[in-house]
Amino acid sequence: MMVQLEVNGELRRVELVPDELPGRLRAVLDGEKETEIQAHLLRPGVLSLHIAGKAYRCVLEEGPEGTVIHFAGTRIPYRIDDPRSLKSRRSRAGRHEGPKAVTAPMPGRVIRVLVNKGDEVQAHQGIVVIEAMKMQNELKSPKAGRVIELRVQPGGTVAAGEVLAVVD
Amino acid sequence: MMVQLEVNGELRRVELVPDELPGRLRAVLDGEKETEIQAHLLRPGVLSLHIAGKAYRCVLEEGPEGTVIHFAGTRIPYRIDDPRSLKSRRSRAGRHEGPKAVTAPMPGRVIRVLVNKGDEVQAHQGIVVIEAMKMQNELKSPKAGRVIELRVQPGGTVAAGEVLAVVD
Amino acid sequence: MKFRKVLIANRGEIALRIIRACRELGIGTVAVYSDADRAALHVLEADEAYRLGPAPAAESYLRGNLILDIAHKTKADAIHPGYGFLSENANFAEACEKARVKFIGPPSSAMRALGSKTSARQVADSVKMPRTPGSVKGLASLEEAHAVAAEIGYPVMLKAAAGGGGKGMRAVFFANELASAFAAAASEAERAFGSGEVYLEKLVERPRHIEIQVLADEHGNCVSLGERECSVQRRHQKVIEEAPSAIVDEDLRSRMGEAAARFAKSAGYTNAGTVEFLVDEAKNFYFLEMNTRLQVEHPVTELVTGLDLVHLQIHIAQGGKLPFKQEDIRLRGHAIECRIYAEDPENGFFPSPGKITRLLQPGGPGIREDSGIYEGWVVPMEYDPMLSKLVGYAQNRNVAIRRLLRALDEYVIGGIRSNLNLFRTILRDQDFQSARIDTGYLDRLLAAKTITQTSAPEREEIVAIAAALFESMKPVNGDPSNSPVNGRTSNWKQAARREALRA
Amino acid sequence: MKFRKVLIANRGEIALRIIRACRELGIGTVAVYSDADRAALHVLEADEAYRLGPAPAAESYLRGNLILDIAHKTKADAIHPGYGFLSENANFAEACEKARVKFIGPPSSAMRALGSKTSARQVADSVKMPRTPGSVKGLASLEEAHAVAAEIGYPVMLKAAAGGGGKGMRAVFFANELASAFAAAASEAERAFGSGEVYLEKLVERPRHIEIQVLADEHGNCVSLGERECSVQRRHQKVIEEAPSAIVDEDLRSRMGEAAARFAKSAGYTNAGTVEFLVDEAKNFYFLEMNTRLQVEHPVTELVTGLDLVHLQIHIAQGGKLPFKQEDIRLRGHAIECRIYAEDPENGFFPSPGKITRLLQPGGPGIREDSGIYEGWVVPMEYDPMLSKLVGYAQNRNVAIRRLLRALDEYVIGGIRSNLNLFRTILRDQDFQSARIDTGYLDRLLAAKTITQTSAPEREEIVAIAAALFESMKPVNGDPSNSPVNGRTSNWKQAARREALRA
Repeated sequence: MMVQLEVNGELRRVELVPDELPGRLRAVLDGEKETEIQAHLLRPGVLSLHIAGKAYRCVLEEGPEGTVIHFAGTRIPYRIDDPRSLKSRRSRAGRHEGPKAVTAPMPGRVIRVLVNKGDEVQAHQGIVVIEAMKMQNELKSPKAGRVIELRVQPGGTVAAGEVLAVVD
Repeated sequence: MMVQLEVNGELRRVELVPDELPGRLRAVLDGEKETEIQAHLLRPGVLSLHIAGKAYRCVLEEGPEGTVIHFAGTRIPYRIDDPRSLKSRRSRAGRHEGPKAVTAPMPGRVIRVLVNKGDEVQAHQGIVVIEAMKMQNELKSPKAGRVIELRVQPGGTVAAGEVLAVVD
Repeated sequence: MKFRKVLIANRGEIALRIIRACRELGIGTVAVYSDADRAALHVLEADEAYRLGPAPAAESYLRGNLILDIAHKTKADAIHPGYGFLSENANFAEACEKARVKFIGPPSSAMRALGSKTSARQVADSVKMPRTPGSVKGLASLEEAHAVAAEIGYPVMLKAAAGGGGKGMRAVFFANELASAFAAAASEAERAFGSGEVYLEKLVERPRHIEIQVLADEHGNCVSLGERECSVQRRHQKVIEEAPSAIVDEDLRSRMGEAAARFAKSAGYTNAGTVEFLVDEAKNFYFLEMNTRLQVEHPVTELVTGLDLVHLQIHIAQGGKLPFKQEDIRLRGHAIECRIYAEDPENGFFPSPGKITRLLQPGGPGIREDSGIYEGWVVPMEYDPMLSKLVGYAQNRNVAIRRLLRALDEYVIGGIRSNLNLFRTILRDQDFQSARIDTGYLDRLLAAKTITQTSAPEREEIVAIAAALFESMKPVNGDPSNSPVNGRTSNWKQAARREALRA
Repeated sequence: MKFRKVLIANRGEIALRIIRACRELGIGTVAVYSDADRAALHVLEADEAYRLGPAPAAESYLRGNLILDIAHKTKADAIHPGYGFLSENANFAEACEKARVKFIGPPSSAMRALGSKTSARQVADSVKMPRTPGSVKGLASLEEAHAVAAEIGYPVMLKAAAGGGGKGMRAVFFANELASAFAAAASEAERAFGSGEVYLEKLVERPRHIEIQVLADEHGNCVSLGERECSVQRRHQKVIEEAPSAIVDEDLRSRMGEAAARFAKSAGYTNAGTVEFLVDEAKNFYFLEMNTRLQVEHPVTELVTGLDLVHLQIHIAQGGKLPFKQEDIRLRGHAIECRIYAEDPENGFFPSPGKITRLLQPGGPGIREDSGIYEGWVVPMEYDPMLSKLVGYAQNRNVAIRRLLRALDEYVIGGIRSNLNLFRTILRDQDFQSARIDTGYLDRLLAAKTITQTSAPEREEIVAIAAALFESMKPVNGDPSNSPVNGRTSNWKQAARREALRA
């Protein structure tokens, strides 16, 4: 089977060619690099890969911000590159133009809203202050522009990954 | 909802009456005894019950021999009393007459078969010897009678719970 | 008097740790919990559990009267406050005394005498314990502040008398900064602790934070259990603690221990407590404050002394005598504790509450983990972000560091962010490895290097393949049974079905 | 010479434990595995992993030549054999020596001298180490057996020279039983070990099994690390081990330790080893045999000495000198190990391999668990039934016992049977608690009481309710969303979906 994904922002094409032996396969990366692989799922989310004698532990994390693989002490996010998904199209379109969202990195309570809809803001200007775990955190604008959307008011609670405002 | 079960061989009728608050309910046991309960599932198979201030941890085990609940250091087997299931009918019919199976308590290899089909055997007479984990274990007849079925031969492997012979 | 039942007025890892100790001593346990903690392990493992109220601490874990009511209702003989919440609340301790429920900690009188930093400094003087030069009561006015500062000389430190955690604290290097700093510190203290009282002391440059664990019974015996070094701090918050300290020798240890024990006894202190000191580059030590409770970092002392501090707290609270003398205390090996937090060091240390969707915890020889988390647990947004205390013990400091690095590689926390990589960075840092640390060490390190993970192209290739394999197992991407990954089917289920048909 | 890479020629908890030690020392690891172990943790955690063959040990973990080939292919400097499998195979050790791959253990010559019980008894005589009266070589004939037995007096014990685990062993109380016992022991030994050589020794009544851990470097230094008592045995198999022994005082400890070290040195022994003794009621000790490898029960020695034996094994194999002297060894506290097996004590101790469908492992202060299991792991039927070593450490024996009982209550193993209840029974037994134990203790206890779990009506009522609630969550029994159980929904998924729609 062929899987298209975005790993750490990079587009990747992985072709998986099963072998007759269970757990053995060939993987073709980006249409060129071919490797012999042994794959075994120990328990949901915990995958043991053997490639040329080397053993690797790959752990899948599914969370509000999407899918991440924990590998050798690093978290590497990936997303299946699904043409139906707006995200993918946008990511292919390039991340650097168009409106950008101010999203909550964690759940919490809105303490203060520092701007009004329609305001002109600078990049890194504070937009909203959220409190979680006894700490107040100022969320900043990802870019210079105008606040075209403002979805929260003081006292409200927000979920991780929730869009609080949009700047264009 | 009403649930009929067999707990440790005893028939039980449990009626669950949800409360408007999540996790709170009343349980009516065998149509008489009523208790206020707070139930919370921490993760699959791990249930926290609060009854009259007391806290209980109930852990569900699903295995080849059926369902078991681990509670305060004891394993208590239960089976949902499903009229469609032959087991249930038979258990209601009473466990003590009729043909009885010699089943493998664990997976292993058949080392020796000590009887032939048609043999008369005594209760607790050895029927099959199975090796697992470097130990040989003699499986004995559950009752006196005749071997009416013999499903294994030396060298074969058996799964846990598998029927090896039937004595009538 | 032996306790039959103890109520644990706390949550998280410390509540679970106290429940375990009680069980080992044959004592029944009563847990209390807020709505955010119904699924917490301390609620699961206790013999009894009672709801306090909604998630915010003020409506749950800080409700002393309700907690006392529950203690009465459940016939609990004693209350263990853990750390934080009500643990240093003298009024609550007094209420317990009046209600004849044993508060497992010092008497409220000792708590009051040592609770305020200014009055504690007066006690220090009374027993000739070295402290930083400066005032021993609140500053009445800016003029007084100027006078004291001039007398002891700049740089100076403004501190809140009721303070803690760096709030209401200001370093002042020149006289012309004093006025604004004084106003700022006072108002910050007012907001944080409801008391604007601030005092002034000489600023110790590049100090180490070294504290002494003391244990006092109710028969006048008091011993010290060696020191803990807690110099690795971020914004005045401890991040790593260890025992022993690399710079404390037998002589300094006994002098600090003796001073700490004398100090505690003079205030009629009982049970477990910690006397905190600053130590300067010349190894002079200055009294900082006393924590009148069990510390978060007590495990490192347990590992090097071989003692169980919670067992001993209960023994003392039951009226028992200390089962050993000062000379019986022997330190062996080295222990280091990492405070694993739900925060994102790669992104401004943003807190990261939420559901733990994946959890692989480390193990093996010399690794102790005190935690109250599990896969599926939702870390509440209302409390501090501590997930776990990962402690490494070994025959020496160097091996303890490598053991912790090994454990960190086994550790996976998914669904929320954690500061695991912060500890990888610190434990690999040359200065930390050679114990060149002071309370400014970590802030300097973080200013110099940001906590980023090392990425490499071949890693991303392996991850791309792993990602593709995970996707191949999802029904939405086709038939999982066509996935080349092995090990997805459980082999007993078929057997069970086979058997069911036959039976 | 520092190792860059070590091949671990073993499986299960000990392979994982050795991998962890190597990682802590900065040494690369190569795991080997059979088809039954592809999903084992030692295969997951190693840096490299190579298949040996099908599940049976003869086709995998016992294939010394293949393992040496892999060591060459991977450029491993050394092989750690763990325990069991090839660990006491002198031919394999010699093959490693010839192949210039360091065998982490004694030289093959020492292994040979001490491997056979009869030759080991000769070595014991050469260093004047007390041993049980009897023959020091195989019995040539029944006549010789009669002569020896008559000389030392009945009761006597027939033992296989190559023996172990109680095979080829017979107790003989009267002369007229000797003939049949001799024949039976010899043929059993022949079958089990391929050698029918048996010898005869005086039977010690109600002996305690007490062993001494020794460490010898390759520079002629040898120290003893105190004793372990392993008297709690079932059919000559150790079930519980502890350190120190309740009956060994400083004087006995030093005499036994000194004898053990002298014995090991005399045979040119190096690395870690264990000298086993029987101790009679008068506290006389008699040499039993030497185990020329790391023992299953080594953790209890690590906990009371504060040392890491695997680190030290590697240090010694690298040519390092022992980093301490005999007088530096100090024992502190008490440690007890329970061997958690996949067997059913309520049903004739039937082995119980299969899939672990549910696993809750204990934790907390003073609990160390060495295991290689996880929820979902399928325990193979081809190897010994050990699942885990649960070790409790505390300031004294009494607290260690209560700590283990607490941990056993936290422990749940589902899907297969385990002997957790066996340990509840032993640890609660009066005789065990007062250390009135000998090698016959457990068999007597099991004859007296069967391991059954206490059941009570109210328990069954709670379980009935719990069962109904579990069933209410199963789709087959209706809509799970109608289940009154709380906590089933994960709250981030909706948020994620919400977000996805918006993005």
